[in-house]
Amino acid sequence: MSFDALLILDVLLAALLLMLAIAALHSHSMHQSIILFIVFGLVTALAWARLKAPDVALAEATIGSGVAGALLLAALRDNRSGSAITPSPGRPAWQVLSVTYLVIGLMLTAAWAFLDAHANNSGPRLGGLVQAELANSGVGNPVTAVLLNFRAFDTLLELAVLLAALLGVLLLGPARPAPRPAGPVVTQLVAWLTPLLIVSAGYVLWVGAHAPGGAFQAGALLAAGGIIMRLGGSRYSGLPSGFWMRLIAVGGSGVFLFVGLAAMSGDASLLQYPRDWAGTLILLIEIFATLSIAASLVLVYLGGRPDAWAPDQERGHA
Amino acid sequence: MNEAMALTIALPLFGALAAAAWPGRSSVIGILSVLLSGAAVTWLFTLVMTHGEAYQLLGGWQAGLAIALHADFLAAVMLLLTALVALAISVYATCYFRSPRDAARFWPLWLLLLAALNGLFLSADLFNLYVTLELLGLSAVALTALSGKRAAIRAALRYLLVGLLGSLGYLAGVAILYTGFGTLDMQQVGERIAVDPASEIALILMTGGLLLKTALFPLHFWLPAAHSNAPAPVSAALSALVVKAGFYLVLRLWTEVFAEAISPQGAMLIGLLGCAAIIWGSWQALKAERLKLLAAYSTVAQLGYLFVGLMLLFTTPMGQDYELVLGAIMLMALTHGFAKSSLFLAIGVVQQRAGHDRIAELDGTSQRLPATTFAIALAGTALIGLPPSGAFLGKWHLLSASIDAGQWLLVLVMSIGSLLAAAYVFRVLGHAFGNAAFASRPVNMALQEWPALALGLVATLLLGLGSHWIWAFLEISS
Amino acid sequence: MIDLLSAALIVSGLFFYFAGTIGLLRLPDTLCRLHAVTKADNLGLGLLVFGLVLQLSEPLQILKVLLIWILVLAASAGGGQLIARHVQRDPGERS
Amino acid sequence: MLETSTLYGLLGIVLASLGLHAVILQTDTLRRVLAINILGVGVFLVFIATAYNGPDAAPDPVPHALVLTGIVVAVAATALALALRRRLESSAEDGDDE
Repeated sequence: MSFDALLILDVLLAALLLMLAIAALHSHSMHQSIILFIVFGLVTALAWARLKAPDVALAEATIGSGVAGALLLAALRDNRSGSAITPSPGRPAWQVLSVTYLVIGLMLTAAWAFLDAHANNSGPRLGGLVQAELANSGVGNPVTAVLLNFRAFDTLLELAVLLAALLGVLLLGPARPAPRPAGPVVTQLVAWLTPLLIVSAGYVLWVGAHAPGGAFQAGALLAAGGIIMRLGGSRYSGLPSGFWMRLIAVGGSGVFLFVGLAAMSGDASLLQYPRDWAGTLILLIEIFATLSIAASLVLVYLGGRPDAWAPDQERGHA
Repeated sequence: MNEAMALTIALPLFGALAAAAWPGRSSVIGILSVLLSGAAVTWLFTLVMTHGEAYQLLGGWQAGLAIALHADFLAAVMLLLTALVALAISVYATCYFRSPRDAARFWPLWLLLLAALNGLFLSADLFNLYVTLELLGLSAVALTALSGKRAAIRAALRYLLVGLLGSLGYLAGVAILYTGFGTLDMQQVGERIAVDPASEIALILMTGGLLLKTALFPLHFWLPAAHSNAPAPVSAALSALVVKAGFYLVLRLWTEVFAEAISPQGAMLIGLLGCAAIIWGSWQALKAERLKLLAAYSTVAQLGYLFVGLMLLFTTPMGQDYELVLGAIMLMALTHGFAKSSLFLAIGVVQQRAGHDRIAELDGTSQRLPATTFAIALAGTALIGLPPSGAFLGKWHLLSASIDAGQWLLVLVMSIGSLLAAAYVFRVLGHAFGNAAFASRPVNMALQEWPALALGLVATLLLGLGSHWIWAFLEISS
Repeated sequence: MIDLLSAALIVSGLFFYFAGTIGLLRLPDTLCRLHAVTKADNLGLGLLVFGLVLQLSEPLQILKVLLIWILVLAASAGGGQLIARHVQRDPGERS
Repeated sequence: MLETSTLYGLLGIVLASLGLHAVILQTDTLRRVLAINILGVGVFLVFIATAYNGPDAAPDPVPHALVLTGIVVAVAATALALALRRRLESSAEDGDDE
């Protein structure tokens, strides 16, 4: 395949993404907007794959488009069952105009700066360092090496971000009521897909050490299993209750932090794994992170505290 | 030394996880974690004071590849402020959130917020700072919504969207910087910054995003609702610490990363916005009918002083004057941190006792809640900048630096701001000391009253009388 | 020879996709569109998959492609059924 | 000369601008959340475009890892925003306005 043929594909993808973004942002029906956003996410995953970022493509398809799309669709249902949709008042013309000019100005400046920076600097950047140290990281996939070793501190804090969001969602009230039971075809499909998703999550987790994949993609796949079970009419999406649920939710960052602190002996810093153990420790952290991510994503999809849980707490507020 | 840095972040994080896993024990776990991480901060602080800056590459990888932690004097001071204010807020919170349900909701998020703050003060990596910003933002939003009241939820939602916009602006700047310079390490980026398009647009995007989070006028529109509708301990943390974190990052980026790329016009612009913030915030505080709203607008105004200081920093030549201004900024930030948390905690006591916080109906508070009223008076003294508060010295140095630089507008604005502050503080005190029947019965609330009092005392007496060490240390370290 | 056969299968698969898409755009109501899309796309996908299988040599890769085929079939059957049920419940959304 | 990474980098900037424009001007919460997500994708595109080193060389894995982190943070924030919105909608029914 010649270089030019691929560039045509690039231009087409870019145009498609632009159209989808504009349509998603300005479509008249919110439902349509969300569907377009999900499509936008999937096409973005294609763009990631085209830019040789398969890890990101997997994450975008499962999390950025899949889980986020499911969240948005569920939120739209709140709208229908709840209060009437308030017709959104338009902004005065001067605001629209000034914001538009401002944003266009910012966009052109940023584009100019990007072109300038891009033209003047094209080297391996940090990629060279990663390649040089990859053999010492314990894993063969450079992205996993960055996520769980070189920049593991980012990932630890990121799990904390997910936990903060989960705690926030839980304190906001009980979960949505379970959907009405689905028909036989869907129920069968769910019964059939769920084990498959669990197996593929395990595969993606395992393969992440040396090929695209890892804890986040695996966690999202597991979460997809939970979300599908919920759509099939399952009340708790297969999650355990009470103490075990809480333990799974904090387990990812807990094990991560514990390993990071335990590594800190002698001259070693936080998260400085012993070299021989790095691969094993990373796998251990990833297993717990996968479970935490999956549980957190399913819980935020349920939209709050599932009602039968946590009997020590009062139900509802208002 | 390096253990101390790691522990200041790891301890509150560990506490948060434990408190989330055992909600029934969350108060005990919470207090314990705050004490332990306070001890780690104190340890780190003494180490920085005796041995100088601490620097560590996490994971033992080389610079650039690893995330670096860096504790200099400024970071150590901010950590200490956070630890002390957090301790007072935590003691207060054990009484404020009495029901186990509320406590179980408060503590894990509060500890996550502390971990994010400590991480933000220590991190020397541009992307890692983004993650700490998001952790800070999301936990702060969740805490704002804690009461579940409609106004609080609405404020929290807006706070979240604004915060996300701010952090994505910051992240866009980081993306441009990585395109241009190929690294995320603050020190390495700082060495490569030049007057070129990438540096300039990154400066605009990152500063703009952070100003949105720091609520500098006219980007403050979200702050009064969020700060005034959160539960009292959360308001105290938001006003005293969370907005400071945004300012801290701006200060850090401007002095350490973008110093080469900042034009005098840019510094002027920030200074003018600071002036507008002082006038507008003070005026709105004067007009406010509720105490919490007054305190929130006062935060808008006080942030203005910090940015006026930032402008002076970039118009004063390096040397002793530079350190005077830097010390003044730090002192203003510290004083405001202690005073505003004291004020919000005290308002919380008044609100719980009286059932409202309408200023016009506060008469008689001083008889029922003498300690709390005294705390409000102390905090007010510091907000106005009367001697012997720390803000007095801070403002004094800012004023003399403005006079030296011939910036008469700043002198005028700061004087007007102080007068307005005096007006809004005395308006509150006038009512509080007024004689009238106070509807509620006197209750011994020592554990809830003394944190505010202690913070107020630190703001007025300790920082005012003992602040010379800041300059002494800045001179030694330069 | 194999290349030719595989190309023929892929091209005819693409034709069915094209037909399905036209049906989606042109047919008057939801059920008809659903009919066009699911039927034509399933056939198109099958042809595409067999065309690709002819190009592959490793058994594991062949297995993966076949797995994709089965999964897409199951998903489109489930999805199509869901949409149809939805239309049955809310006849207002027929068009 | 137009090349792949420049194209996607510029596309990222345009998408981010579209998102920024919509998040400021739209009034519906759901649409604002959507706009924030598109703004995020735009920023991520700049990172990934920078990481691309041409069709033959391996890309820089560091921005890939950063974007993975960013995607998870974005979905966490989206979830919190939607939960807040749901609470706001349900309390509108009860009419417990202060």
